[in-house]
Amino acid sequence: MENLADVSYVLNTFFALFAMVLIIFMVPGFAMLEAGLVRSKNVTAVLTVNTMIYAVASLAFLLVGYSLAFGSWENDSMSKWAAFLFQMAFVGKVINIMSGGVSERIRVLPLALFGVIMSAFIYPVVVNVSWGADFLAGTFLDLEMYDLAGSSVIHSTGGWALLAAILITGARRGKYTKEGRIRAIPASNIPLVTLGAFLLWIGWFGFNGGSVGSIASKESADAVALTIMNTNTAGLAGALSAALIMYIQYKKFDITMILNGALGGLVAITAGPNLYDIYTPLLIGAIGATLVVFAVPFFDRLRIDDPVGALSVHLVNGIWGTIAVGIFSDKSLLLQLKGIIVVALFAFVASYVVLYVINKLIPLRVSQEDEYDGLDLAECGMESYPEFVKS
Amino acid sequence: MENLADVSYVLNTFFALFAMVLIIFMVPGFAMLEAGLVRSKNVTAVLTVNTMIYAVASLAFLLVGYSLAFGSWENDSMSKWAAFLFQMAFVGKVINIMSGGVSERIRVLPLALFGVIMSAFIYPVVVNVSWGADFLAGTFLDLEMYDLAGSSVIHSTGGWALLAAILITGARRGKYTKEGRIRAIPASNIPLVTLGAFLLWIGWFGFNGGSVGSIASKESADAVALTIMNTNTAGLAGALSAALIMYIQYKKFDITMILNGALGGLVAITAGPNLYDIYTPLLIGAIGATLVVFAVPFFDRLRIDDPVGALSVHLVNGIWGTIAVGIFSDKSLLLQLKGIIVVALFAFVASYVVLYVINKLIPLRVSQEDEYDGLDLAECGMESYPEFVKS
Amino acid sequence: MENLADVSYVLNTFFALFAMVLIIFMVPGFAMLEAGLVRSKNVTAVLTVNTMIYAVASLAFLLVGYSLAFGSWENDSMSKWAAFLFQMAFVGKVINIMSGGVSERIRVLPLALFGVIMSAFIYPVVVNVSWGADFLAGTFLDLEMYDLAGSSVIHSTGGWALLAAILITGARRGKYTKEGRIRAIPASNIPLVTLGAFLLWIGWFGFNGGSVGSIASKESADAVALTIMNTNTAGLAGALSAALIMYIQYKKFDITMILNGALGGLVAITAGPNLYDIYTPLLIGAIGATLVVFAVPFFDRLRIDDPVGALSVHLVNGIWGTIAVGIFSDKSLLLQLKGIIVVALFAFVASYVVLYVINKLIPLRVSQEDEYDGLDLAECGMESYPEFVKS
Amino acid sequence: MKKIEAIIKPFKLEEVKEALATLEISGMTITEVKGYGRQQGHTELYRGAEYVVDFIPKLKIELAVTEEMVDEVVQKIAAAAKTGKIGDGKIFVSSLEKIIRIRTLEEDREAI
Amino acid sequence: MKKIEAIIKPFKLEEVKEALATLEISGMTITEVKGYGRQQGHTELYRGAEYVVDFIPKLKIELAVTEEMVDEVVQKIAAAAKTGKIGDGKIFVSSLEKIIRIRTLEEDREAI
Amino acid sequence: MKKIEAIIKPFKLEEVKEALATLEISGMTITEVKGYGRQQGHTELYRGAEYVVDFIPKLKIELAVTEEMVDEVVQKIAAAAKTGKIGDGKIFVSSLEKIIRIRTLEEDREAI
Ligand SMILES: Nc1ncnc2c1ncn2[C@@H]1O[C@H](COP(=O)(O)OP(=O)(O)O)[C@@H](O)[C@H]1O
Ligand SMILES: Nc1ncnc2c1ncn2[C@@H]1O[C@H](COP(=O)(O)OP(=O)(O)O)[C@@H](O)[C@H]1O
Ligand SMILES: Nc1ncnc2c1ncn2[C@@H]1O[C@H](COP(=O)(O)OP(=O)(O)O)[C@@H](O)[C@H]1O
Repeated sequence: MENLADVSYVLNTFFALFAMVLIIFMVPGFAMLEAGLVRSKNVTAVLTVNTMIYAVASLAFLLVGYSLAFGSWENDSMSKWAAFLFQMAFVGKVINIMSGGVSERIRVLPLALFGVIMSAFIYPVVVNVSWGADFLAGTFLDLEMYDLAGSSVIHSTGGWALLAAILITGARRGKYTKEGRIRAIPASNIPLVTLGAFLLWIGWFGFNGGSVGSIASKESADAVALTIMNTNTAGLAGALSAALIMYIQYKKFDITMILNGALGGLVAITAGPNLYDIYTPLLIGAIGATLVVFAVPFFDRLRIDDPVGALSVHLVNGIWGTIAVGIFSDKSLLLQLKGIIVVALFAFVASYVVLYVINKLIPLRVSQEDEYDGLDLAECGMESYPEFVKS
Repeated sequence: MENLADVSYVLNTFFALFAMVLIIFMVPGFAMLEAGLVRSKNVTAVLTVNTMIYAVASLAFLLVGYSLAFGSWENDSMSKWAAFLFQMAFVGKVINIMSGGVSERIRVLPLALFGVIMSAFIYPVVVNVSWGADFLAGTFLDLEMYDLAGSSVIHSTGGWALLAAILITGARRGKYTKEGRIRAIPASNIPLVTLGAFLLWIGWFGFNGGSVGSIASKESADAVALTIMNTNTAGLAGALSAALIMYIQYKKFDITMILNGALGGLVAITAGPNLYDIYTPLLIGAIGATLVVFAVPFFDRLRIDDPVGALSVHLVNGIWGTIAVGIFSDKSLLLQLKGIIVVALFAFVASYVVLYVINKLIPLRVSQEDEYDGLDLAECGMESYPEFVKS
Repeated sequence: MENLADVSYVLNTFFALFAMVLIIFMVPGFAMLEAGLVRSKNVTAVLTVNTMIYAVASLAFLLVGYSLAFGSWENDSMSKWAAFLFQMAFVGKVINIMSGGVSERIRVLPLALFGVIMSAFIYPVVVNVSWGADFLAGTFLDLEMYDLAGSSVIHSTGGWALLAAILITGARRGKYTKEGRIRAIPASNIPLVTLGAFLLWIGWFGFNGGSVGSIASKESADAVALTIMNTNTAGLAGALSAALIMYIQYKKFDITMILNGALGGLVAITAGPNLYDIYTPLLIGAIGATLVVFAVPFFDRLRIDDPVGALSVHLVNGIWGTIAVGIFSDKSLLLQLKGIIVVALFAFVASYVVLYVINKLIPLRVSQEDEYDGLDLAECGMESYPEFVKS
Repeated sequence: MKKIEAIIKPFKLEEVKEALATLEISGMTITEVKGYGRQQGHTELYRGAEYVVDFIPKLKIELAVTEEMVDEVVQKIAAAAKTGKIGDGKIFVSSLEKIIRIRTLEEDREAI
Repeated sequence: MKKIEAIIKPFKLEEVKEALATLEISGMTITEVKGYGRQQGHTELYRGAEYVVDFIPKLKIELAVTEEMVDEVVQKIAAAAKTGKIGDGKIFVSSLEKIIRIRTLEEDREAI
Repeated sequence: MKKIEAIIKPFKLEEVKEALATLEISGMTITEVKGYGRQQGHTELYRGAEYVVDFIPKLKIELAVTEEMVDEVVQKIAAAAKTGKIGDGKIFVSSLEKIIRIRTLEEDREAI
């Protein structure tokens, strides 16, 4: 190496690769979380969807989306390939957020198609105006919100797409009875849920830590470390708060809610983990978990059927996290609110239109019989646990 | 970056974050290991305990324990947040060690309470006198043993707490029959056990490698690499030795024992992986595994019921590893023995007293009926695999 | 740190350790993949085999193989321990490739014995003439092919050993009926298959990225990042291509084939991920997946019974990846072909002879009754999921 | 006393249970079984090979009833379990010589 | 010959087995079943919603015995399986026309 | 009509099915059960302790047939399921009073 600038370049490249690898752990993370949360007859289909999303979303981003988002591949501070990989690792997550919430009824093919459009166009546009080339710079629609690692850009975008998808596909049959009762449809495999949640949690360190953009100075190193620390703290506070609320209500420790609380805290901190002191994340995470705990039954009352709680975790806390920056840092609350609204309008409308059109061409939803028998047979022809006798 | 000192700071911060991330993989690692080792009716409870421990222990350490252990947050050689995160990653492990061994009968709430006290006070005191601010420096009780990554500080401390917990809560019903027979209670999910053990193994690289404290010089880099190499070698030797002993005894390869042998070797090397040449760990690991293989039935004969073998792995090998430093390096064996005794006295007595008091306020143990039906229903209201027919 | 050379040394050491850790994730990766693909009565045995391989192969490489392969432990560009660890992480993979394909009928003990010989002698010789000390340098047999991370050295070597093993042990009973029908023997646990495949995928980043050998300059950092990017792209293209082919043929998304397609793409890119532009891997991966999709039924028609598809993934694509370097880069196709042939001859013949001799001493294959009851009972005395009722 | 055994399609359990509730029958025992019959099994796919799974999951409902209720119960079950498509299942009636309620040691009619 | 079917609480199996051993009965067949009856199912929790699982795991023991042993066997089972709490289960006795031991083709008494 | 219940070793299912196919019997119901009998359970190992699993997995085949077919069916099953080793299982024959095909409400002979 010839000089300190090279050292920075190398360190930033290495760190971006490290962060990217952590984020890729979110691929099995989402897959295991969702495979654990659905009924065993839909597990193979969920795993297939997760795998297909990683494939099509990343490829679409490579071929189209990345250029659209950032204008150019050039990069001075690190290898341009590392910079790409880091951003590529994000894109599948947006669609994972959405696919999880329409599990147990949506077909693989139209979902993959939506994944292509989402990662080639919709998400890149959101990135463009927030983190990227910013083609709207100077216009009224320009996003000036602060959103370090994507409470809005990633999580709300995915969440709005999910809301559109649920409105179009409808609830799982049997979830809401004619008499108006809400039926619980329990998770089939709690160890997988837990494994998935912790893989996501670990991925988040790369997601948020890497979003600082550089580690190659004392200040950057401090910012990265603080970001990871605050990220973790919000997750911890989320888990604990959800546990306490559930225990007070039911005298039971509902692990699926505890883990969703942790994820809610993680989403909420994501907009500004580098902006807070080390205690604020406790509050942000606790509020995030509280929102999850109350949003889950709220959406059920609206008959918006979300088997994995993705709306409560990602959409609600994406919004909350973006607001929190306006409250707990010196960023303008107004610009944060404007960002939330613009993302909401664009992501929801674009997703709705695209899904609506796809649905006309290739129905999103499986037939009633296939839904009863499970998507594993209908979509994949393969049972997830063929040898275990099921009840 | 402005000078080489900054490069060191950045490298050490990055390396500490890398090590910390590896250690966090031990959270799902312990969770999967224990979820696999218990009966399916207690799986959700075990997962909940593991999640709660990560939350409460880390938060208690953040708010109280870290300052108690180290006196100050300041740090010159790396970002203070990274230094904290690395240490925080340890604390939950101490309690995981303990919680695993009282699985299938202990309630979540009192265990979480104990977790708070352990990580806010008991463990920080042990750290204080060994790695930390050392408030006993110069006194008779000062710990001058060498314990790089915690054979005593982590593993024995957790092991003594576990012994206290088992003495207070007693064995699982049905484990020891009235006629004096020891009943085997087989693991419910061997793939999870294996996955968990390997996640722990990988976490150990961060645990021990990171404990070197710096990577930012040729010598440090060598020390880190040697540490990781020797750590791994001891694990390998442990696995192989356990396999051979079991095969000779039973003509069968008992995977749970092989994995426990590996973990025993890993615990044993932890006190001084940087002190040995590359062959000594073969011996240390092999002895570690042998101790595990004989300790498991030994504890059973004493009717000390430890469903996951944590006493044999962590306590026995924590002691053995600390002694090994006195035998295979130039450190004083006497000081090592003194360290073992002081940690034993303090950790066991403090844990016993705290657990005893908690037990009076909130019984540690579930009712007989709840134990029969499984802790999943009693404590979490949620089955781990509700759809699989169980026998 | 004293100068920039030290910084290089530290960075290369750190990066090698990072890469090595990723590769170690392939240990649970292979274990979960294979445990998911076999029937539940053989799951414990498969996990045991994977664990034993990691232990014996790594130890044999430490004690014998590494010196044989590289001649000397000395290293200037990074800590020699890190260099060793990185290479050690490879060796178990060669045997994992082989063991997976003879699952459900091969005994643990003779397989472990073969693992010792493979990693102490056969594989080190292949490494010696390709990446290592090169004792054949200048002779006709010298391997001058380009094989960055082992399409031939690792994957073909393992694949040829597997072919030898299958020829000697034969197919699983019941796989091919007397009337000539090929019976499908479905995977028992699809979530494990998916988890395992993604752990392998992540491990591949370390495998290929680390094989660049240095990260400590702008050019090296770029090469590492490009390598990881192209590796990932080939995996993505493999997954997508397999999905499309299966969908066109069966109107179903066969997740086991999609994942095998991804792995096939990853194997194929491994010989030269640093040599291509960012689009070529799309083609290499797509062809790799196509080869897998057609090789799987092809081997079945030859009654070569490979329960996990290892021949199709590793052998076929090991060859294809080595050829691809000759086609898509400026390396000589002829030398690539020569490399393929030399590896084939040496690896197949050596493995066949060793396995043949072992088979005479300790039969590789379990008895008919043990095969029917499952290897878990016969070899390990332990069921994988004892509580789940099986059909 | 009679024993009624009905093999039904699993997703009909809820409806059968409700139908029986109208007769104030509140006790029964359910077993997961696999059926083989005129109904063709479904095709599954495994690594590029299709194959037929010819045993189809069914539920067996076992029910002890008094003589006079048999016909009504059988009718109700048949009506509730019917889809009209192949594979709806069968109902078998046989005779029981004795019933004991373990908790109280009551016998026969009192034990149902 | 008679067939005895007993639906019991799963954790009583060991005791029932031991009780039968005193009668030198060493053969039986066990099935995992789900029971529905007076005993209320338990409440489970899922993501903030409580719900009732109304089928309760039970074991069914099937036992072929000679006529003269029926009463004794039924008594032993009932005694061993009894907790006195709701949900203890039922015992059904019916008649068997023939028993064959597959291994030897012995019939009836010899086949038990 | 008669009901034949056969407890067999699981791996004999395929052969029994084929044997019955020769009699053009195409309907049956299978249950996973556990058997306890003369056949000793196998020994398992768990963390250095051996123990005996004394319930052995078996399959129960249930089959409704007409009177005149009983003997032939029983013979075929016994022949196909026989290994000659302990644990081959039993066949029980009992009487059925009524059979209903749910799909068509056909009864008895027509319903088989
Ligand atoms: N002879 C039989 N004995 C016992 N069970 C039978 C018999 N025939 C059919 N069954 C059971 O009834 C189920 C449905 O039978 P099937 O022939 O598929 O359709 P259907 O009842 O509409 O005629 C089968 O899956 C099997 O469980
Ligand atoms: N009429 C019936 N036919 C068949 N099985 C029954 C019947 N009634 C009860 N059972 C079985 O007996 C079990 C216990 O019955 P339940 O009414 O809960 O309590 P108890 O036996 O104490 O009266 C049920 O779970 C069910 O399996
Ligand atoms: N008296 C019985 N009642 C019901 N089932 C029985 C009886 N005796 C044996 N069985 C069943 O038959 C199976 C085989 O019996 P076993 O005594 O092991 O061997 P065999 O049939 O060769 O005499 C047992 O596993 C059990 O399921």
